[in-house]
Amino acid sequence: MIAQPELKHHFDDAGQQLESSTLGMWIFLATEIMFFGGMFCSYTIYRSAFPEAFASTSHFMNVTAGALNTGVLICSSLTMALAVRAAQIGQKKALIWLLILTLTLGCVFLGIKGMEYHEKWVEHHVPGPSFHYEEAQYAQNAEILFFLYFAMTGVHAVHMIVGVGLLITLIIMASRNRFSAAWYTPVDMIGLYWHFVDIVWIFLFPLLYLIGHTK
Amino acid sequence: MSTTLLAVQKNYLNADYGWKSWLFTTDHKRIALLYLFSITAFFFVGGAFAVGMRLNLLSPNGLFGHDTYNKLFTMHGIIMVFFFLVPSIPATLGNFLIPIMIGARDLAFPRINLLSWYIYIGGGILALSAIVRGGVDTGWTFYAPFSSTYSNTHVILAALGVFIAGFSSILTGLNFIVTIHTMRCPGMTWFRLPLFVWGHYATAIIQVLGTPVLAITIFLLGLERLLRAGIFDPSLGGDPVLFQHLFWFYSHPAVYIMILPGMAVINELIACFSRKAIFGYSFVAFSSVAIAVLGFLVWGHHLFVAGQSMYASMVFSFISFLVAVPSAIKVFNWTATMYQGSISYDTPMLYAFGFIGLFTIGGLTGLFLATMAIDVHVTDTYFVIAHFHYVMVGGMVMAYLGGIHFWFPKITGRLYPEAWAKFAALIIFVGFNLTFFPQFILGYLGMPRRYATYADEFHTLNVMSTAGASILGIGYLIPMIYLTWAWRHGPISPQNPWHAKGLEWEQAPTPPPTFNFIEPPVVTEPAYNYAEES
Amino acid sequence: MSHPVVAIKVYVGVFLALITLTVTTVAVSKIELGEYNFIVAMTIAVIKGSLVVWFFMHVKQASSMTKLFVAAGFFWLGIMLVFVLSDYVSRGWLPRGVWWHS
Amino acid sequence: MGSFSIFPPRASSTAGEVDALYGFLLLVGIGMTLLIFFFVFLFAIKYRRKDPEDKPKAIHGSIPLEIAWSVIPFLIMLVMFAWGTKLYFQNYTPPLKDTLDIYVTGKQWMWKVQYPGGQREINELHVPVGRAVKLTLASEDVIHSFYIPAFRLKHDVVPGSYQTYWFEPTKSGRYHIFCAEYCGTNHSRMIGWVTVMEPDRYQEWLSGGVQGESMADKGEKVFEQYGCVNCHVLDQQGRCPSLRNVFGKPVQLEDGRTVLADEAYIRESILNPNAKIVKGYHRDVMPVFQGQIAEEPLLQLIVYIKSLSAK
Repeated sequence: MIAQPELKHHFDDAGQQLESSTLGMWIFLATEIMFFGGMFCSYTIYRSAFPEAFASTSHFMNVTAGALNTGVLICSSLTMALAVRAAQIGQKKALIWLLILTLTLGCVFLGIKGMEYHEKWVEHHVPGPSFHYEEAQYAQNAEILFFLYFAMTGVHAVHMIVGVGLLITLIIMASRNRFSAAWYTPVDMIGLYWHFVDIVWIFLFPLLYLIGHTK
Repeated sequence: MSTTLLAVQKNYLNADYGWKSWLFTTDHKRIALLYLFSITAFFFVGGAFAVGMRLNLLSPNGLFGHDTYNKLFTMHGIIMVFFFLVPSIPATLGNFLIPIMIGARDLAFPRINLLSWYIYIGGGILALSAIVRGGVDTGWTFYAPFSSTYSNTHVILAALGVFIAGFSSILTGLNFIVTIHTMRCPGMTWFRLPLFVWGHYATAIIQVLGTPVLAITIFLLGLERLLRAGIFDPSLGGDPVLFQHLFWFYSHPAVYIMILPGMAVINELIACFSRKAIFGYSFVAFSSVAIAVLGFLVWGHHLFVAGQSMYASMVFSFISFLVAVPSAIKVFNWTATMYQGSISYDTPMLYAFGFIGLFTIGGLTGLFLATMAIDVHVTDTYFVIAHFHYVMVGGMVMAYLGGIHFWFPKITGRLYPEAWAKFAALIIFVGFNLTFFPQFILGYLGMPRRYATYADEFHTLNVMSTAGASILGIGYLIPMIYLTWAWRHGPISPQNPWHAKGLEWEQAPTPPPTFNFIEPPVVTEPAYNYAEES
Repeated sequence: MSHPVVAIKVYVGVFLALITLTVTTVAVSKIELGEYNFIVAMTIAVIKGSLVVWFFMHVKQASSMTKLFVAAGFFWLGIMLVFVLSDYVSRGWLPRGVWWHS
Repeated sequence: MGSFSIFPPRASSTAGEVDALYGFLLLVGIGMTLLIFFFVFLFAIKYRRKDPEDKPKAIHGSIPLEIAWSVIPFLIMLVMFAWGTKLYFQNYTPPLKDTLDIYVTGKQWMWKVQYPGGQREINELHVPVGRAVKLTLASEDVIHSFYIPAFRLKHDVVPGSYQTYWFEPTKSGRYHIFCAEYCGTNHSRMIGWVTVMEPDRYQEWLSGGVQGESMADKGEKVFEQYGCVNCHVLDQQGRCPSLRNVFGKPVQLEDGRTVLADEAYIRESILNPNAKIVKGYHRDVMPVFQGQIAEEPLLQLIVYIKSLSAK
């Protein structure tokens, strides 16, 4: 067996180690699905209970920002996928640049998100005592949607922030030559995480921004 | 290998000394001990609250007043459920034994294993600080809108504690699943696994898929309380029944997180002390998985009187009966395992007998609660309390104590005093039944749960229950004392004091070295090969 | 041991598909289709999500055990949605026959 | 303390039925427990270890046995399921016959009871023997549960909605009312008494109190006070539907559905009028009354609307 500095003592070989990491990561993502699932479930219940109120809120959502953010995240998923590929074939320089690109796109997403939150704050669409809604007859039910909007996008944004932290770690590790074509598991795993966060947004975007937009 | 030789051998306990070697260890066995000590501490904290409750109920007018009592049962529930029952067997015995049983050197993610203990302690400290700062009075179920709007106790702090502890449970489950999938030693096929491992695998599935839903539910509840806006309080336009759906989506399967590891332990005890292979191995193995999966489809039986649609209730009731079948299969198979066995009455086996008896009663009374018309009458009464204490305390805690005694020599390298242990097992059994059996009657008579004061006609049965609780309390203290003593002063254990089968007894030294085995183990025979067939 | 290296053009192809679908979903949301707006939006989201899972997350090349856990995650989400909804959908039902009052 | 019993008093038509089902379950439960105990004891004694070197032969299992002890318990459980479900539906759906409707509002920590005749009580409920009584339960704050052990019935009282159940008292006497869902500090003091009386005594009791306005009369005042009367012109199709002969009948909705106009529907239509629009009418015409009207006047309003539908 070739000496493998990254093989932990309790594994027999690198294959077993990678298989464990991949399986572990996917189980973690299954956990994440259920974590977001509780909010998707609440969303489903209230949307079917108050379809008009929910439709009316979509007029106060910044669809341009949402769509732009969708595009940004899809781009970052591409760069992340390419980063994993670069790691796979041992292209250190490409790996670092693709990770930096992913990181930048992640920050752009958070910036746009922050701008949207600020908009909501100015418009008194943050649930709580100062909440105010233009269409009074929907005020109470619209507040529930905005509650879910902030809960869902907020938890998503926290995941993004964690992702940004992880990317920075990866960039540092990559620049210290920690990865090789033989061992790049962290890039692979954090890639999975990043794509997952992208998928959550792929569902949040139509649910929160587009539903009932024609009405 | 002779015992004298083993005594001087390096093992996981004497490999290293000093507090750092414990607090920064990644050895699953040391982490299991960290869990063992912290869980025992929480057990006695939760137990102290139970003592307070039973004292209060000595008089129909209550001794401590309403607010105090409400806090007592809430803290008892939160501590016992989230900080004792859920982690108990998996995090201690499971953590210690699963890698050894499958012939691995450690869990797949040792650092995550340590992290999960720190998370558990973090959650525990928050929950305890909620107690110190005055307590919580929502009941462990945190029902909205009471918890989100009306209670003015430290709900957020306690909820945050539970939220955080949940991640510890998720990480433990994740670690187990991966370990069991990828770390089995050569020859250890799925159907050669000890049933202990199967039980923990099923448990881990629930931990991984159920716990995040609890976390998000509590998160939404906390947000509603903080913002005074939200989704569960009807005065804010929300639906409180939705909270119950989301809460029980985790908390019913959580009941199986608590009992499946207990069942897992019982398999090992019955097989060893009957010297028989478990009757119907594959049925017992798959019944664990069946319980884990079906257990996710029955939560609505907590909502029969809560305003849930009658048709949904009907479906949930039906599946609740269905989930009783795999539990029944287990009990029947354990009984059949004893047939033509060679049965000894060592302490762990006494606990196994206790488990079968009490779990049978707990399980059968579960059928009463699945029957909708009966549930309407007895839900939220002492019938429910008695039922789940028969399962949780009569089942789970009996199995836990049985397991602790069985593997005590393995963990410590020493033997416990058998006579004291038998005596304690008897006291616990008697005390338990005296405490909880009267509560079935109280429940059918109509005494609601969470009552600080009660009608006079319930007095006699409550006094009986409190009397039983004092016996039970002493019963739990005795093992605490002699096991602590035996840890230092007990006679040195031989390699395999029970002549048990399994890698942990046959191939790993007692106590095991840091990497569990001296030679990498290879498995060539099925589990429980007591008859030594080839 | 590791998953095989995927050609860049596959990634770029998936990326273009994702962007096209995003544009489509925004465009469709401006057209009045009644209930179908929701169905179209969700179908597109599911397709997009599946593309990411299948290609970017390499489930295509993953072991069957990994596939099983991916499926389990979504399956359990389905359990939660279906059973919770079953309550809300059937709450307004009128008791049909009243045979139980005989 | 009196005689010791494991059954609470039986005072409703359903109590006997629930006890019968309970008896069946006890029988099965005790039977199964004894069966398992018998075999555990038998094996434990008969096959006790006689020689430390015992090495019994392995028995790996038996498919017929596994099938038997899966299928037989399951079949017994099917009986429990069917029986329990029938009784549950029976208790939670109001009977076809005419019911005496009583309205209960729970709040921390008391039960407020209103009778159609306008009588009101706190923590007391009076009902006649032999008459089907239907309770409509509302809560002003948190979740409570209205539990009458002697009737073997309870239902959670969920804020924001109405819950109902019905019973037919069979034996006069005084029985406990408990709150069975934890509701805060004085949860265990949120108790009361239900008094079951012979029908003639009941009439006496009803007329005995101070004779005030009936619930419907009070409801009519609420109807005027909130200005409902301006749009819901009786016997006339104005901007809003007429409310005469609406209650208890199916209503055609704008979106094609048909719903039954029961208490829950009327409640929703008052608090959140846009939820269900009657065919031929428009949304956003009626103001939202969510949070504007307390539970008790709301119940009176509903009783008034009920009274507009001739029996």
